Amino acid sequence: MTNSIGEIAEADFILAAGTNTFDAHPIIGIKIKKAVANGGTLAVIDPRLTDSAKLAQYHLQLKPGTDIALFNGLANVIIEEGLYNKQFVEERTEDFEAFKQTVAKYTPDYVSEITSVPADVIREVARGYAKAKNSTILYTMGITQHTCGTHNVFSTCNLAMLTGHIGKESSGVNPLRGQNNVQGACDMGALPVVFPAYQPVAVEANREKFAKFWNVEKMPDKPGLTVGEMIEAAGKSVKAMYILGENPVLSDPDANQVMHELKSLDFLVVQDIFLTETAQLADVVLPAASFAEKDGTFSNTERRVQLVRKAIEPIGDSKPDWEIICLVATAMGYPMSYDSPESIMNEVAKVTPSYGGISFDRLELCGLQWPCPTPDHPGTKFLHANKFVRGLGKFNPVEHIPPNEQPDAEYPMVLSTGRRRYHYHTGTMTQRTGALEVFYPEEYLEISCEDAGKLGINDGDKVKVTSRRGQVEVTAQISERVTPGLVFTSFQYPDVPINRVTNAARDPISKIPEYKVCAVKVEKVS
Amino acid sequence: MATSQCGELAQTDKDVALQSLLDQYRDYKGGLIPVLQEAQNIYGYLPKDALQTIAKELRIPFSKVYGVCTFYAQFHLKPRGRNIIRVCLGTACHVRGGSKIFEAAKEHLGVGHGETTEDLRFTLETVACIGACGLSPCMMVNDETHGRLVPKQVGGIFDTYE
Amino acid sequence: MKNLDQIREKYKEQYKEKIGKTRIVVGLGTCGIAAGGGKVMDAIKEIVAARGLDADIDFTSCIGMCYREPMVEIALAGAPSVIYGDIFADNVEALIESHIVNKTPLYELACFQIPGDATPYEGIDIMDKAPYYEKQIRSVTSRLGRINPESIVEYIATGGYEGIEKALQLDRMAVIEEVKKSGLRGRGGGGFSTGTKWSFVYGAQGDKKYAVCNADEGDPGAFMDRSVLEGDPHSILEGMMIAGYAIGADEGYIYCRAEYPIAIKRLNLAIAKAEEHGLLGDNILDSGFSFRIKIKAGAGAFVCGEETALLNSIEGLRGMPRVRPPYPAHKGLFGKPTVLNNVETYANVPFIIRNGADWYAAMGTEKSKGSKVFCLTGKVNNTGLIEVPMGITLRDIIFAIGGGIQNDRPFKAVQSGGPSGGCIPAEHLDTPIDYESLGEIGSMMGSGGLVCMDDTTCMVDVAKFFLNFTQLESCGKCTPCREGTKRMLEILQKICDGNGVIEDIDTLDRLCRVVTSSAMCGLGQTCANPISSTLRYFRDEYEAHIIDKRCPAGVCNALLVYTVLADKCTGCGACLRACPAGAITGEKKQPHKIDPAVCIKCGACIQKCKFDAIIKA
Amino acid sequence: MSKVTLTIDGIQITVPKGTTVLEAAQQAGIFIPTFCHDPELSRPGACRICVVDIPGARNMPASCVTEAGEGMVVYTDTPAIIEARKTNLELLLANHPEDCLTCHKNGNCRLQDYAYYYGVRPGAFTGEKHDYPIEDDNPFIVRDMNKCILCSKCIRMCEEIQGNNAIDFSFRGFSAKVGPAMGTTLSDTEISNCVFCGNCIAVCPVGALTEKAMLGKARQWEVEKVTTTCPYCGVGCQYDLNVKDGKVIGVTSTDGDVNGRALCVKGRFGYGFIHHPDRLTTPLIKKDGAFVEASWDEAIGLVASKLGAAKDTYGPDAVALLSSARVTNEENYLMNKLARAVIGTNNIDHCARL
Repeated sequence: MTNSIGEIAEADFILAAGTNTFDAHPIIGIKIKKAVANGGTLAVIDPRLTDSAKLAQYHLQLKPGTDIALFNGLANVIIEEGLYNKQFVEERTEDFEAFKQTVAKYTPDYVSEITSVPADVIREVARGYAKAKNSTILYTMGITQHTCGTHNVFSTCNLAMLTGHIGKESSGVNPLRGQNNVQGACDMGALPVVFPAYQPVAVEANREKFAKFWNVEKMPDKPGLTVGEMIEAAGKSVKAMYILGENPVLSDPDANQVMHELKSLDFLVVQDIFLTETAQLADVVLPAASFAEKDGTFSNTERRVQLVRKAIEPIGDSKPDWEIICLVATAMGYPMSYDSPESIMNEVAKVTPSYGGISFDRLELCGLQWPCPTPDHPGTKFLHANKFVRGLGKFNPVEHIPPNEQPDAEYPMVLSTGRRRYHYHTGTMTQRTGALEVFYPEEYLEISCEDAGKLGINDGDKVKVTSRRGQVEVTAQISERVTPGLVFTSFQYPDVPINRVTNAARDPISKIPEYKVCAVKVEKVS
Repeated sequence: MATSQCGELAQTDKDVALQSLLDQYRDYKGGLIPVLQEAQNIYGYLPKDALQTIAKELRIPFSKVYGVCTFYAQFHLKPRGRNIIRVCLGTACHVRGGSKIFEAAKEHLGVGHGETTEDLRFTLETVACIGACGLSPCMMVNDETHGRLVPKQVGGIFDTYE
Repeated sequence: MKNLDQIREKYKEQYKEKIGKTRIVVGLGTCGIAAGGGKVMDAIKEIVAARGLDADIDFTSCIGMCYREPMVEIALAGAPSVIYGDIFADNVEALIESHIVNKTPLYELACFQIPGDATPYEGIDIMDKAPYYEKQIRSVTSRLGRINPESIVEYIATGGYEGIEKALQLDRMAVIEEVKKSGLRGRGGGGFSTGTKWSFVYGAQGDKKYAVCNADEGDPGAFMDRSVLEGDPHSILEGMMIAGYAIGADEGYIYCRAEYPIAIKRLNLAIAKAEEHGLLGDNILDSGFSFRIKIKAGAGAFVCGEETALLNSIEGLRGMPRVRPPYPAHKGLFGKPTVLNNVETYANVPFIIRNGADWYAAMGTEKSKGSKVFCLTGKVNNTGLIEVPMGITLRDIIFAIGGGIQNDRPFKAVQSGGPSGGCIPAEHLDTPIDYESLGEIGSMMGSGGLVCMDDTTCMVDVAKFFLNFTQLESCGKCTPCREGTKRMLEILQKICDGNGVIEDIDTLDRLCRVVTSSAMCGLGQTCANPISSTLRYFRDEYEAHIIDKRCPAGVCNALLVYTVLADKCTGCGACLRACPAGAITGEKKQPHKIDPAVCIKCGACIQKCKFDAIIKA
Repeated sequence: MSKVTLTIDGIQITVPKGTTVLEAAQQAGIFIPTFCHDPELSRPGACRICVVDIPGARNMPASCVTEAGEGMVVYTDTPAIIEARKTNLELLLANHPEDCLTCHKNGNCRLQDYAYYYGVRPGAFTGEKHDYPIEDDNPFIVRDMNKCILCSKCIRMCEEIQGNNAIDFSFRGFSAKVGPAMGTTLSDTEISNCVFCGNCIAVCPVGALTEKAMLGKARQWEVEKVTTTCPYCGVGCQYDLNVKDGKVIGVTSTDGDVNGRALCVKGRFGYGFIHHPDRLTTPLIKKDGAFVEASWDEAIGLVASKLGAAKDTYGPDAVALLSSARVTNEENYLMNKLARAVIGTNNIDHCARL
């Protein structure tokens, strides 16, 4: 996030795109509600009538996968009506003219045809967003989980730069992270092309620095594989995998294929707190301690590093992950030992400029938002204050690209997937709480009344969802949340492994799969 | 309000009336109480579904709508009689035997305070004062006030209301 | 600025012409209707039509003599108006026969006359000199029972809207100064200086301001506001307009009890008429001042008489009081500066502006100026609506105006101020009525209900009655009121049931003290007054209930013992046959006996006994 | 900012203008009891337990809503004030169950604390008590409205912080009750709009609202509270793990940087997996298609040799590491180090894309 969570409550205009915030980020949902209660305007871009869409003054219920057109349309109105921030565009950005030319054809009427959002609504939202004192964009997977995900993100940034709604309090572009430490995993270099703090492996100086620091001869310079690529390469170029606390068998698209590929590895080690669907395929399973049994830090979506504190001893013979990793490294001939996570963080601070000032001692008092380069730095509430990290903000003109897989005669409906309020990720934890799964025991497929009528489906019927890749049975729930032609469910129930159906087509830049759109057919199970 | 499978409202005349009432009050500041008053005129009481519609359309939390309904004596969540009898038990009526009038009314109708006769003809209530103290003891039937009552008159008065 | 002169002259002519004809006017205020005025009206129409009489038929509101309702006024062309009382469907024909056909007033039913320019009839009191009106003054109530309240013509013809016309020519602050100088204090009970209140709102910052009229008259025993609303609705509108102009408001709300349907109907009519005449709406009389008034019907909660609860109710919320400060003058309706006055206060304003502050300040006492409207009810002979100068004594009100206690029973107490007020005993009958003196004797002005009580009224029962009321009407927000009223009521019930112990008096005393001092709003802070005032003046009655297990007034059923007086009983057996419980025994022609263990205290025996031989005590 | 100086119980204190008498007293170290006051929520001034004596004021003002004024003199412990507080406590107790022995809040209950402090015993008033059924038809929250003192903190929390408006007052006076519309229960979510965040529990000063799973698990004083970061979504809420005898028995609110006291249903009620019997407690090695328990040495040895063999045979890029968005920064850092420094590959990723 460019900004802090607390700032959302103070925003005058919130443009929430592809985020089911009230279910997936309830505490951020609170801030949105607060902003609305304070008189702010909420516009929600979502094909579904989510709870936040219900609260919104504007619900832009677009056709799945038409976000770029919509954002370009908003930009079009803002430029046409002279509502853009000329000073900001002039002083802080580049490539405006190219952008202007690109969006010129995205008139509200044209965009309305693509998105099915009424042209007047596009105009009103564009004006509202541009004219408000503070406007903030929130987005999550509804924006990123498309084959054009990166371009979707560009289009949100273009809008923010156009209006100068970035680099100041309660204005900005704010992706909301779905998992507790996605931010931290990225920050810490658990990515194929960067060292900690996004220092590219392609840069020789970086490689030298780390080689020296870690006391090895040299660092690999070849870009690594992303998750999807690793799995595709499994059994081919990749022979052994070490999976830590992830469950791709349920969480990754085209799961049948994932399972097949993981099985073809020479060796798979999985380290987790439960014997997940993925762990069941492993050759070795290492029992990890849960968050309650170890010390450490998580970095949240607003870049805030906070302490995790050990409350109880590890269950059974399990060990904290950091201890296990040290054992593996040592056994592989690289002596690795730390007396505590605190000493690991001390090492992190030395090689990670944005974490340079972070220490457990400071975190005892309160969380710190990076960049926090020095021990006396207070942390950073919002980014890009006077200058973008890269210097001038660059407009990236992007064109509407339809989703990879379109409904057709055989697979006439669009399936979209996401999260539920009462569950988390693949349900590994939340299906075992004694409370959450009791209250919300079964997953449903949301289907519009019109489609259900056509297909002879009643509320509560078992249905079969089939795509070119696989099929899943699930209970139908007739719901006003989805429009005709769209069905929705979550990937959080092992009983409904919906990713057997989803499409593994990926965004060419970010490699994110297109979870939000795939073509399916839905039939009643007789 | 019954909803058919696809969410179109299977509307009764009353539901239509409620919708047009809500259209008038959608942007009206502080419109909840007048809406409830008029909705009660439409339905004779405040059915749950109507309250839920009102909450949704006026964008007022249902809990708050219910809180308002139960705060004010005027609102009723159960069906009521065609004729509402309010026996005054105000100070003046009290000292002049208002409770005897109330007893007589109860006996005549066979229902207690706040109750409705089976044929939905009468609902019997008490009221703290109807401001006709000079004529105490008194009561109101619908909007009509009857004063200087004696218990044996009560039945005869009720008989004039269908 | 435009003025109303032309319209006024025209309406005066119309009005003069109207009252110059033979006419019959029926009082159709709520009390008139309650007493059967509607049927009288129907009968009059029928008779006039059947006989082909040349008489206009009209209606008016309550003139205040509730004890003589239904009332009918008859005036022959060029002759005095005679106001008759106790006119029913069965004597109305005789009345018309006598007064209109035979041109002779029906003396035995005549209450008083208003001669105007005509020669008075002999043998009928002139209004000002009639015993009921002699000690009254008629200012706020001057149009009540005298004009058709649904006619703007008659309002304007009788000086209506002269106040706003005059105010609009003054500087806003000058209007406030005038109200301040008049000494007018809030008639809703609090007694705060109206002009000072307005000056706070005048000075408050706000892009919008409101003038709100509290017409949620909820005190049992009070109907002053209702009478004014029904009888002279335009005066409220005019008073609010003047307030709105003075403080800088362009919108007003009247919060009126839903139990007053006639008042609401007439107010709506008055608003429509005023708008038609350009007296409400944009740019009133070309002065640049715009003002609109909306009516909000209350929904049945006494606490909404409390000003902040009332504001919440207008906003569509539960009528729970708000914490003060901020006061409504700074943060009132919808968070905007708001002036809140009750009906009677607003009704006074046009008169003050029209006649000047000095005229007003000449009435009343040093600290309490002007007149006050009271509702005289309970066990007094002449019940009704009265307007008296501040400073008059209770004795004058109850005995001179009210004609004393019914059936010549002894006066015991008068309850003033409704559930917030207290019971005033005979020893204070000579107290001059004003805000301060009523407070000193443990009661309060309140809105102006005066409920008279005689020796058959049990003061513990009265306290219980009021606590039952406040307990049901407590909003429940603050602890002392919500829980305290409940426990006070339970203790009073216990005492009335004969289960009281002497410590209960101390407990009540303590609860009165704590609830009064620590409750949040006016309702809570005053709800103990009925107990504390009766404890102060009638402690012996409490003690009789607790120690002697006796209700001196013979009211508390559980404590009553029915006994047959042997010397009066003739042994007729009527009581024995009437007793549903079989508690009475006795041989024929021998004195009977009542078994107290069996007696259910229904009182049937007393009603049957022709010899006053059964007593309860 | 302008300042005002006032005297409370003879102690002079200077505070910024706008400070309430209650806040000023707290700053001066003077105790004033409160039920309905909460610094984060709006101020109804309703419970009246915090009343004080300010000579010249009408009645007894509630200190939580009375602004400190220049030269103001305040007394917090006059006999009249003590009498008012005691009586109001007696009134509350008169309509409160006397089951402190088995109440979950015992030891952390304001009503109990103040009754103790002022020496108030139940029984001063007899009479009607509420007899509402206890609401426990959901797996998260138990509502016992007989214990409710109507301070309305839960209502305000739900409205002002959580924004769900699941509950409000209904009825009035002695019959006033806190609950969802139509008198239904929270689990009727179509009506209640409740999302079971349990934030109402966090502000309840008495035992009216409790975490269902914590009932009967520990007395208040037996619990050790460990502040930590929630392991679910990316917001990073802070909360307290409640630990007794080495077991996590519940989650309660603390004051987090991001979330304050607010949590969501997963954070507050989703901790049960920690002690779930399915937890892996020992390393497993698959032999002939079935897992068998193994020692750490055995398992680590096997992992190291297999990863080493793949690296040696096919080169470092034949090994791929999938790190985790669920584990700590330190652990991700070590995975990154393991991949790059130990194995020598950039094949490291995690599922940031989900």
